[in-house]
Amino acid sequence: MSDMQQIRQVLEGALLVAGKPLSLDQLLHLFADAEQRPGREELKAVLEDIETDCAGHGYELKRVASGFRFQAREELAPWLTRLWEEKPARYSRALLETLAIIAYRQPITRGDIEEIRGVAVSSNIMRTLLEREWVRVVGHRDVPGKPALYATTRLFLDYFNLQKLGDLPPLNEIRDLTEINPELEFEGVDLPPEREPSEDVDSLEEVEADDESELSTIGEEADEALAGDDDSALQ
Amino acid sequence: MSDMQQIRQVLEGALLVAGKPLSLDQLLHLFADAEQRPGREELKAVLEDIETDCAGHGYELKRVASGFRFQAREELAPWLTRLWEEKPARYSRALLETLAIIAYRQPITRGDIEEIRGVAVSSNIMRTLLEREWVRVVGHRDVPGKPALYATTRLFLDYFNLQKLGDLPPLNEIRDLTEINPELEFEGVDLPPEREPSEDVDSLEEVEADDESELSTIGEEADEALAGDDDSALQ
Amino acid sequence: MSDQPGDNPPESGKIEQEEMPFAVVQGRAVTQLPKDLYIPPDALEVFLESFEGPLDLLLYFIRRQNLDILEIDVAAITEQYIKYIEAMQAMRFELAAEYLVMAAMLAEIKSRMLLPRQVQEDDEEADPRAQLILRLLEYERFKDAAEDIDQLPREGRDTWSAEIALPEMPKKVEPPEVDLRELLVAFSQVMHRADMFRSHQISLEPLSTRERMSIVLDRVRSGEMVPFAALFTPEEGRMGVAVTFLAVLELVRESLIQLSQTEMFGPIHVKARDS
Repeated sequence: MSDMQQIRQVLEGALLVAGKPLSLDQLLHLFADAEQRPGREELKAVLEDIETDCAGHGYELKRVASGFRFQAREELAPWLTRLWEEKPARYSRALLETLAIIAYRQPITRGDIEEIRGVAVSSNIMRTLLEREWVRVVGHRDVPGKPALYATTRLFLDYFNLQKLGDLPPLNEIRDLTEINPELEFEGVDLPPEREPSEDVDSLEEVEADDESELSTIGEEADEALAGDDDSALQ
Repeated sequence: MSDMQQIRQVLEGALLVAGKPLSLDQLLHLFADAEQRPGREELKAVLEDIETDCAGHGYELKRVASGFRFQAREELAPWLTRLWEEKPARYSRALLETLAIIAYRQPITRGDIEEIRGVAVSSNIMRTLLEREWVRVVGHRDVPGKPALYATTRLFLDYFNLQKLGDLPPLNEIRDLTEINPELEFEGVDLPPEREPSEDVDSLEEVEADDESELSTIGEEADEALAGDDDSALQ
Repeated sequence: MSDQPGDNPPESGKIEQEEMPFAVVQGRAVTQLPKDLYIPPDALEVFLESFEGPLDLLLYFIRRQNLDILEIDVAAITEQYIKYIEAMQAMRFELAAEYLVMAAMLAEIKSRMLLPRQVQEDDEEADPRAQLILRLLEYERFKDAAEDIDQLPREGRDTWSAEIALPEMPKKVEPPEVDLRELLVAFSQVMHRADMFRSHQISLEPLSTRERMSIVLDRVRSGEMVPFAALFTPEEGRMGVAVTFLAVLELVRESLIQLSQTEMFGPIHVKARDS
């Protein structure tokens, strides 16, 4: 390996893993050995070489205020953004209850909702519902503090495939839901209590045999953890 | 830009910015558009291309348990290590021995580990291994006290640049004792629960990453890892 | 390998010859810790801490004699081990229990060796030496494996993952999906809960009225006066008109809107209340 090639490899490696821009001085500092250390001009030439070679690749060498760094190409943003795409989280029970109360009791103030739920309604929940445009403020009640009156929107009806609010099941039917709830078991309604992985595994053999389901359990837990995080963020 | 070239750029960009291994599924997921999405085989071919092109550069495309990642070449470590003020963590012999026993004998209880090492395993060591997510509890043995059974994780394999447990250096063979030292009465001696090392590792491969369906399995598992953002602890 | 280890007293020349010297002083090999030499307790502690337990210490003794584990003279090793333990105790050094257990076990092995050999009546009773050797062998495998693992290229020591900068990217968050049934269950549960905490039932107006209330409120939201008649849609028919009327009455009752009429039989106007 020629000296030049080695210098080039060191620079490439360093710029890829540093996680921050590296200045010329920092790059020179990589070569502790005085003999091996390239001159500034030599270093710049190698960097130019590296830059040229980026053509046609998914990354480029950028010069920023504090030095040089590799950066993924701007044009790739639409794809790369998917790496961090969060799985749609779940709404909290509190949010769903709030939404349901608004749907059935609109127009309604936050105080009214709190009275029915028996607990405070967080501002985050209201903000989430307003941002999602499922709920809007339709007026203010003429009492001290002029509390906002909330109602559901057209988008709310559209999202739930309803023509009008009257298509929502009447209250007496809803009340029955409480009794039949255990049978419904739809996803996302009642999170199962978190299960310790394979707590029921007793012997070695079973552990190995069970490991497939083990992995999926772990996965689910991770999902739940994620969902939980987002939930709290939403609240 | 041809389709192939675009796919290649997207993969390069994604693998470089992710900061952790990406599974095939995660890479496929970058292409939302069904039309644009490459097939698995196509994807693998592009990855191979990328790998080939790393020759002579300061980085390589490495396949580890949770997927693919770009990493700086190992030979560059003497230079790159200067990027960080802190020396890389050194692990005590006690920790490494415990880790080795778990890796080769999993799933295993703390009592079993102590039996082999002849000395108590400190809680600190187990905590460190669990916190680093190199080891996890996969079950409990059905004996009084229900001791936890420990096994290694994919993160452990990733950390040590391994794809599967089978890539671990083989355990030294235990020699045929009776032949070498017939004088000693080995008969009736309680042999340690000896499973053939190779057999051991085989079954464990299945546990960690079934290599038959390797790519897909690894992909799914890595997705879970992504969801849980397991890597964050290591960074 | 001697089968009669008891013949060799601890200080016998045989053992000394086999031992590797601790040090060479003025050309003479020193094989025993000089009794009059003061060893700082710290140094001993460091020495002990460099062993990962009694098995590790035994392996050290075996290695020091360049012996294969299978060739060891258990009795000789026992002597060394017990001498070591005694030295430690003489230094009033606190020994981990495992070291003492091992000492006891070794002592037991040695005493058994001293007894005349008997035909083994009980087949299940194992040769304790064999047991020990097996444990040593097993431990040594993992001791080696630990060293092997330590040699593996390690993330953050030998290799580093690439992590380059991102271009400007818009952050997009997918909102959660909700199933209507989830909403209904949530409502049923909250109503159920409300029932339990209340003596009176929450009476619900027919939904159509509540919905119409929202619509009317929305119409008058801008604060301007809306003609009363404009709130009605004759095409809806009698029912629709009745619902709107009920909604207006309810809104008035709840002080949400104001009705005003400037003159007798003049047009009625609706206005949001003070907002």
